[in-house]
Amino acid sequence: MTLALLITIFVLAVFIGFEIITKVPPTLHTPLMSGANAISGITIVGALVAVGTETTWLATALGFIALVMATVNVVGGFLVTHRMLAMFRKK
Amino acid sequence: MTLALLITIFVLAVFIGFEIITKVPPTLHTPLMSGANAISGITIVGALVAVGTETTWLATALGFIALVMATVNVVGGFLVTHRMLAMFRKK
Amino acid sequence: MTREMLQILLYLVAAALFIFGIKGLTHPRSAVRGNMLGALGMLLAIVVTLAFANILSWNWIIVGLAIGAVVGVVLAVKVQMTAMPELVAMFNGLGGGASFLVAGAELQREGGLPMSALPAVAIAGIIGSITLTGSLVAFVKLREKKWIEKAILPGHKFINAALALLAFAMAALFIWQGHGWEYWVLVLFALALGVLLVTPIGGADMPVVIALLNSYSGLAAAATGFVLENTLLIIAGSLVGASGLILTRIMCIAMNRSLRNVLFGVMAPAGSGGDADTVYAGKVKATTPEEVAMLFDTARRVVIIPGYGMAVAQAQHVVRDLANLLESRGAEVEYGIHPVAGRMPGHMNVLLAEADVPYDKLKEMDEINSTMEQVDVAMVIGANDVVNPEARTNPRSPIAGMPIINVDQARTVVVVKRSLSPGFAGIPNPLFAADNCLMMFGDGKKALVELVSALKSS
Amino acid sequence: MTREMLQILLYLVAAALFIFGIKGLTHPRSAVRGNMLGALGMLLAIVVTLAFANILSWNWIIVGLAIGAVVGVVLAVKVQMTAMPELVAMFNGLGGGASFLVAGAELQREGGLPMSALPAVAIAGIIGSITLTGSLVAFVKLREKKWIEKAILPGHKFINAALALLAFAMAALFIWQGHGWEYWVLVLFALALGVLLVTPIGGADMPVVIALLNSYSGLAAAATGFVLENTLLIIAGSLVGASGLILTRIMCIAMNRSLRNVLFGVMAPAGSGGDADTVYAGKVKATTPEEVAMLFDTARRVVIIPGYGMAVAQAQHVVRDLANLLESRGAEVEYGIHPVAGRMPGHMNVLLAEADVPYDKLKEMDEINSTMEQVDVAMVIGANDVVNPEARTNPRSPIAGMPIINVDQARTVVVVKRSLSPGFAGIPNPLFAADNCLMMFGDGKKALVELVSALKSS
Ligand SMILES: NC(=O)c1ccc[n+]([C@@H]2O[C@H](COP(=O)([O-])OP(=O)(O)OC[C@H]3O[C@@H](n4cnc5c(N)ncnc54)[C@H](OP(=O)(O)O)[C@@H]3O)[C@@H](O)[C@H]2O)c1
Ligand SMILES: NC(=O)c1ccc[n+]([C@@H]2O[C@H](COP(=O)([O-])OP(=O)(O)OC[C@H]3O[C@@H](n4cnc5c(N)ncnc54)[C@H](OP(=O)(O)O)[C@@H]3O)[C@@H](O)[C@H]2O)c1
Repeated sequence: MTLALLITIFVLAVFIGFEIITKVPPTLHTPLMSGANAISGITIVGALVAVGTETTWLATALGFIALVMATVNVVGGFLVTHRMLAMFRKK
Repeated sequence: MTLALLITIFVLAVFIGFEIITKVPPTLHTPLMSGANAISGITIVGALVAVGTETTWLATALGFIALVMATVNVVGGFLVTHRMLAMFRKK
Repeated sequence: MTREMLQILLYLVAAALFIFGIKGLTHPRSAVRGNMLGALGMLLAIVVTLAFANILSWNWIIVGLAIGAVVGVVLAVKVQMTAMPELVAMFNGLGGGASFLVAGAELQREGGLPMSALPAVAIAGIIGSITLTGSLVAFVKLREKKWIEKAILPGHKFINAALALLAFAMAALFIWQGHGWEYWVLVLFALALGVLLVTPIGGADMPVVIALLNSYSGLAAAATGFVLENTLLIIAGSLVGASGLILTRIMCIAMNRSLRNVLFGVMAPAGSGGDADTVYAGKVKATTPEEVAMLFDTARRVVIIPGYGMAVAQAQHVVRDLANLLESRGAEVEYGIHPVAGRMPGHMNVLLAEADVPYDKLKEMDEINSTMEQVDVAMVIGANDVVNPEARTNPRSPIAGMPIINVDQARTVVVVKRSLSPGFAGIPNPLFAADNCLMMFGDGKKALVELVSALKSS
Repeated sequence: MTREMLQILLYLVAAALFIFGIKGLTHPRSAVRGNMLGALGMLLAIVVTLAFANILSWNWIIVGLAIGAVVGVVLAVKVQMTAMPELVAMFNGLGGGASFLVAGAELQREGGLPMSALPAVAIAGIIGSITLTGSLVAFVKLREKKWIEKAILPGHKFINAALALLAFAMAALFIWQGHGWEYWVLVLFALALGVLLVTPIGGADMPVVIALLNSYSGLAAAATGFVLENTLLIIAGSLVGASGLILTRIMCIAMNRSLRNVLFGVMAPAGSGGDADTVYAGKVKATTPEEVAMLFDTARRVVIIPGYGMAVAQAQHVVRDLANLLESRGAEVEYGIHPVAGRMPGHMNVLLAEADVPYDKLKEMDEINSTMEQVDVAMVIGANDVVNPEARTNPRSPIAGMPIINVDQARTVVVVKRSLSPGFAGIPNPLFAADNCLMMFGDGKKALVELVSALKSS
């Protein structure tokens, strides 16, 4: 049951993803890509769990590398997007 | 867990519902309403289960009334929508 | 893959069909296909449900489906085009009714429901019941049964508030205790509430109310879905619930009404557009079919503006005859369709399509307005508010800001209606007193039949 | 309400923030707020996760978060505006890498994973790995490190197909057996595949590739979500996966490329636009900064069209100086921005904004084109394809149909570039041979500095 519900959630989210992107002016393509990229760093959540709760050293180590990578992705991603957008707004 | 997943599904579907309706030309308001109404007859699924699997007579009776009502809604709804749309298309 | 998993995934396919269906219905080109996709999704849902449930007895199922299908087909096929809005209202009510009955049936199930399901049962009960009776009242109002107007209770706002309070209290008790009787009392309260809420709302606002009730019936289905832990009911229900809300908003905007005012039956006080006597006094010029026929002798460009009165008089066929006649005499005839002429969106399009008026003769408001000054005769048939220049000129008018068809800018205007009584907005129309306006009083159909024979004999 | 339920509902709030965030990013007005909503959602996700998980040791978490945050901030703040696309590529690769590592970590968990989770692990492994190395190759290509071009293997298509086959076989074996070593071999294959797939793709197509890889990294996160049964990973991942796909499509359309051709590194054969020698022979007129300075003495309306060469030469500040100088001498100066000038969408806007060019001087293609005939001097700085009239005139050209800035319709055109070599599309540009066109050869920055001093001394 759970797996089927998760698949349902997946498909519905895909629909939303398709619907919310409509006409994007070309100047926003790069910031949009960059912002979405930061969101895809959500794996940070998985990495946190892996580092914090794993009991074998290998799993912890893998989780730790993943955590660093995902954090760079998230923090850097949102920040660089913000910088880009600030550029566009400057008058 | 299941309830929380169902709530997640509910919220995502609400998002989709909001997103898919954008600009609708006035002539399509009535058919859209009518078509959506037919879809809301999906309770027919619940009525079928109630009639087919309930073991008390009261539950079966309630289910039976619900089944008739929902079937009218579904069958009539899609058909009348089709008739309306056919009117608009006639050249 | 377990059976249950397969079922949920098949339900997901049906849900996707619903999504594509509703999406399709929002565009003229894809609307027919959208409706069919929705129907296909429903078929899939029914087949999957029957295939996966442990059906104990098929008899009642077959009988129920058969009765419902026959009634549905007959109603849908037999109905007059003009009666479609009320039919949709009725169907909608039935859907809402089915939801609270199914939730009730689950409650009677041997062994009962877990406590955690009770809130959903209560919600399905309240929303489903309000949808049922509210839609039926809307149905009666759209049929223009006047007796229902008399059913408005004095002080109905307080009664409604009290009833709503009682229903909520009952819902709380039921969620706490879980007895069946509490549910049915709750349902009774909600049924009464549905009647009382919709009765005071103006008949012309009914399309908005139906759109809103349609959204409710979706939410009721979603609540039932939580009771049954059925993903398809939840998805389809919330889809309809959300899209219905948006549609309600779009319709309000098109009619220049706020949802609040619709729901509380608020209309701007009738007098605020100017007093009928002062507006009309001594300035209205009545005319006869013969005079109008003479007018048409020289008219090269004619525009026909139909309104609610054409629907009431069922005059669409005569209108088409008139147009054909004029064209055969060399005039150019077009129709100016206001988006909210009549009592439902697209009302005029449906009627004129029924009378086989070619689709490309129906022009939208903006298109017609742009060339109105070159029109020789603007023929207004049973329309009133949608050609009221007050909307343009008087910012304090209840219809101020509503875009109208500017017939007052045509060379001559002929208005066909029975009297000087106002239209839906309840305000006088200075157009009728304008210099270039002639009133041809009479029932829409009768007056036009006379006009046609006058034209033929001239 | 159980803890688990509360967590899922809080995750749902974070998911809603992501949805609003991405939606916001698609409109200029709401973009900054959209990005902040996304960041807020991420913060909520992290806090909720830490609050609800049974964290055994905080040390590694704090160290990991700290390192990641510092590196992320430094990279994001220090990067040159022109280097942003490659930075995004790198971030994206890291996200994909994190996904396959988390899936791998789950696999090493004591007690192991249920068999039913293995397909998701395999998917996360493949997609995550391809995303990591593919993005890193894109990063290198965007930095214009030429050595990577040499890494294109002969017959790479067959090698890729073989590698993909091996990876899929390994995935099947892993799903069947569930051994850890199979997963890591699978990852190795996929890592290699990522390198080989992206290496042959033209550097100029990299923005599209990054958009696609961004979509992949979303899907990898969603797959990891299935491994962890984590709704937020699933929702956020599939949101990014789907919206990234759409964005990829939009970008392809804006560049008049098909995704297929991008992915398989297909470019129209360079010769098909006409042979460079015959196009240019004897018709190209070179000019000097002094001559151009004289030209500007009488020019009242000047339009500057920047292109990729301006980015390469980092000439944006000189361009601004030139524009200011011309304005101080009474000319009207505007910028004509082609949507795909440069190597990423919005490339020119970013550069010119960095040089403090006022935003309202940047005109879109259509706006500039409509008044091109009144332009005295059109100054093309390092642009080539986006001003190539072949797109309009030669239907067999590889850029046929791409809308261009019609500088050839200006009174005089001055083109600043180093040689007659072609731009991204690899085709000669008849503009350079046109009667009204003067070529000012040289590096963009150097040539403009000379022009500015020539203007000042005149
Ligand atoms: N389309 C929608 O979706 C919708 C929904 C809700 C509300 N509305 C509102 O309804 C109004 C529609 O405007 P409208 O101009 O079409 O209609 P209207 O303003 O309501 O006027 C209709 C006119 O038709 C005349 N009439 C009635 N029966 C007739 C008959 N048998 N023969 C000839 N005339 C007859 C009436 O005058 P007599 O009594 O003198 O004959 C009346 O003045 C707008 O205010 C709109 O906002 C529209
Ligand atoms: N914007 C995007 O998102 C994007 C993404 C992918 C692809 N593209 C494609 O890229 C192209 C963009 O067109 P474009 O006109 O901007 O560029 P282009 O057609 O690629 O031409 C750039 C020109 O700049 C010159 N250049 C290079 N370095 C220079 C320097 N240091 N100083 C002066 N000139 C220099 C080059 O000529 P020399 O070598 O003679 O100097 C070259 O011809 C389009 O074909 C577009 O489809 C765009």
